[in-house]
Amino acid sequence: MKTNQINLTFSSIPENVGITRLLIASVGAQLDLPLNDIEELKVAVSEAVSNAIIHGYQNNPHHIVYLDLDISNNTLKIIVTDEGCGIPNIEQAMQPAYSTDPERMGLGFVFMQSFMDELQVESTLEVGTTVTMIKHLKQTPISSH
Amino acid sequence: MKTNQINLTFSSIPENVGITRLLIASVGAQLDLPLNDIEELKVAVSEAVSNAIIHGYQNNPHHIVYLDLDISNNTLKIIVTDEGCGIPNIEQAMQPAYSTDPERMGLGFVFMQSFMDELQVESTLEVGTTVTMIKHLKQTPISSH
Amino acid sequence: MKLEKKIERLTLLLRLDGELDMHTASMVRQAIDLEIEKRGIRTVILNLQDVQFVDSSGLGVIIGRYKKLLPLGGKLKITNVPPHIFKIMELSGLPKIISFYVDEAHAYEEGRGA
Amino acid sequence: MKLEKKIERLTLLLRLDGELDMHTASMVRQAIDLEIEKRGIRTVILNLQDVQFVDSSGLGVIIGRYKKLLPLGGKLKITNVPPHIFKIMELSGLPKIISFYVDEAHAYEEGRGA
Ligand SMILES: Nc1ncnc2c1ncn2[C@@H]1O[C@H](COP(=O)(O)OP(=O)(O)O)[C@@H](O)[C@H]1O
Ligand SMILES: Nc1ncnc2c1ncn2[C@@H]1O[C@H](COP(=O)(O)OP(=O)(O)O)[C@@H](O)[C@H]1O
Repeated sequence: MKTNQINLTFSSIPENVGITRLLIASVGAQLDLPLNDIEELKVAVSEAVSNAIIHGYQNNPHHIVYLDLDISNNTLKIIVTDEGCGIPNIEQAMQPAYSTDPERMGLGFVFMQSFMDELQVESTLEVGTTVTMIKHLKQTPISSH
Repeated sequence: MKTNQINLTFSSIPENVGITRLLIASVGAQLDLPLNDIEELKVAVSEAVSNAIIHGYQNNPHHIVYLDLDISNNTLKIIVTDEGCGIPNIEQAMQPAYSTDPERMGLGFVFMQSFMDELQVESTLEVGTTVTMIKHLKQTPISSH
Repeated sequence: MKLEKKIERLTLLLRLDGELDMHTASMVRQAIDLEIEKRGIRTVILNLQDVQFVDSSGLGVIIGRYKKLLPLGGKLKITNVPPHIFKIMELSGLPKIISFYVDEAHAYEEGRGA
Repeated sequence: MKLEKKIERLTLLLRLDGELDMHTASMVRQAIDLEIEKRGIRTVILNLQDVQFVDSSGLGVIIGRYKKLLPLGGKLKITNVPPHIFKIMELSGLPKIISFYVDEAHAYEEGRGA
């Protein structure tokens, strides 16, 4: 399998969330993933990036979000980083239906967990949050296209 | 007009050229540009990125290409950078039909020039090349969507 | 995201076209809340036929409208859900509390005769 | 990029579907050159109806095949070009040297009766 590395950094505006989905969808297509897997990757990325903007940066559009995609050793690694407020209690934050925003559902981490093979969250108050998601890719025979 | 900043860095593999077009197309859509303008932006970006991979890195897939998009003051600025071999004679390189590769047409810079409002090339041998392209955006009334 | 609105007495029909995420969810929320508050709309029918994507922000705006209508004696109905959108809705438990209909006609029908 | 090939005597018809850039151009080059060298193909008809994008790398592979066929007494023909693709071809001067046809039938026709 080919290795590939793609890093996107972007202003923390809601309009850019759609761009991150486009990016992961075309990487998924490069990897010849089934459509259903691509849909799931789009949701996982959308959740992590939305959290960075909504929670990490409290909807302030003047910050930067980082999306790193790394394909190597039959693994797709997706890392979403913000330099925002951080999460005081990660375990609590990851509970289904837990949200600090009464208008939200608390399902972001649930979806990331369901759609990815591995999920890891690191966070430091006032420094920021890094969400690492891994999808194991099936070993594929080298194809000519 | 909203300001937005998007930076993409990616492995110098041919598969990634399509991703840069997707990115500029969705930025063009964000800016409500006409379809024809979006098509032209796609060509300009495709040329600059292909040059970085083909000429700058001589098709070596183990390097990194940088694409920076900057929207502010009614201007879309596109910067493509490689840390490759550099261009010995920029003026000559930009001549229509000039190419150092007999299989190629020497039209990359012609297309960038035709489709963008400004084109600037900076290059240092053994250090790399930076192509800066600018498109002036029409002043638009603030829209609600 | 494109929105197509139809109002008939106290029923708002909204056809959504596009991706329902944190960006577009706020457009949809504003559009519905305006009709509830200004026109006294009590039944909202959401046709999701042309929705290509939904995430938890999108589901949140749907549940939120449901919760807003409930104390007003109102109702939220969903029609024409594409299969891959329904899948993520199921994960969220949404189909347990909100009524789904195959098409707009069936959504209008129910409750009208009662 | 999807390629659909049809071979009839010394004519290769190739229907391209996708984006013709530096990545896919090399696939197209290989596909055509193989037929020229292995099967002695002398007329290549490219149907571009489903090509959504072309840049100078894509144009390069077309001109390259034209130049390869010329000394062999062969011919390259292009059919069904979408308008926005034709626009960039015009900028490159390609229509001055390569023959365009509205559809495959017309491309087959010309030269056959002659
Ligand atoms: N990047 C982040 N920065 C700060 N807090 C976060 C971040 N991501 C998640 N959180 C916290 O974790 C909680 C749960 O997140 P999630 O499961 O995605 O649900 P929701 O986004 O609906 O609140 C959020 O309500 C928020 O308090
Ligand atoms: N990023 C780059 N690094 C090194 N050389 C470059 C770069 N971009 C362009 N060049 C040089 O400029 C020439 C002309 O470029 P261009 O007009 O795009 O035509 P083409 O790509 O068809 O050769 C190339 O043949 C190459 O020698």
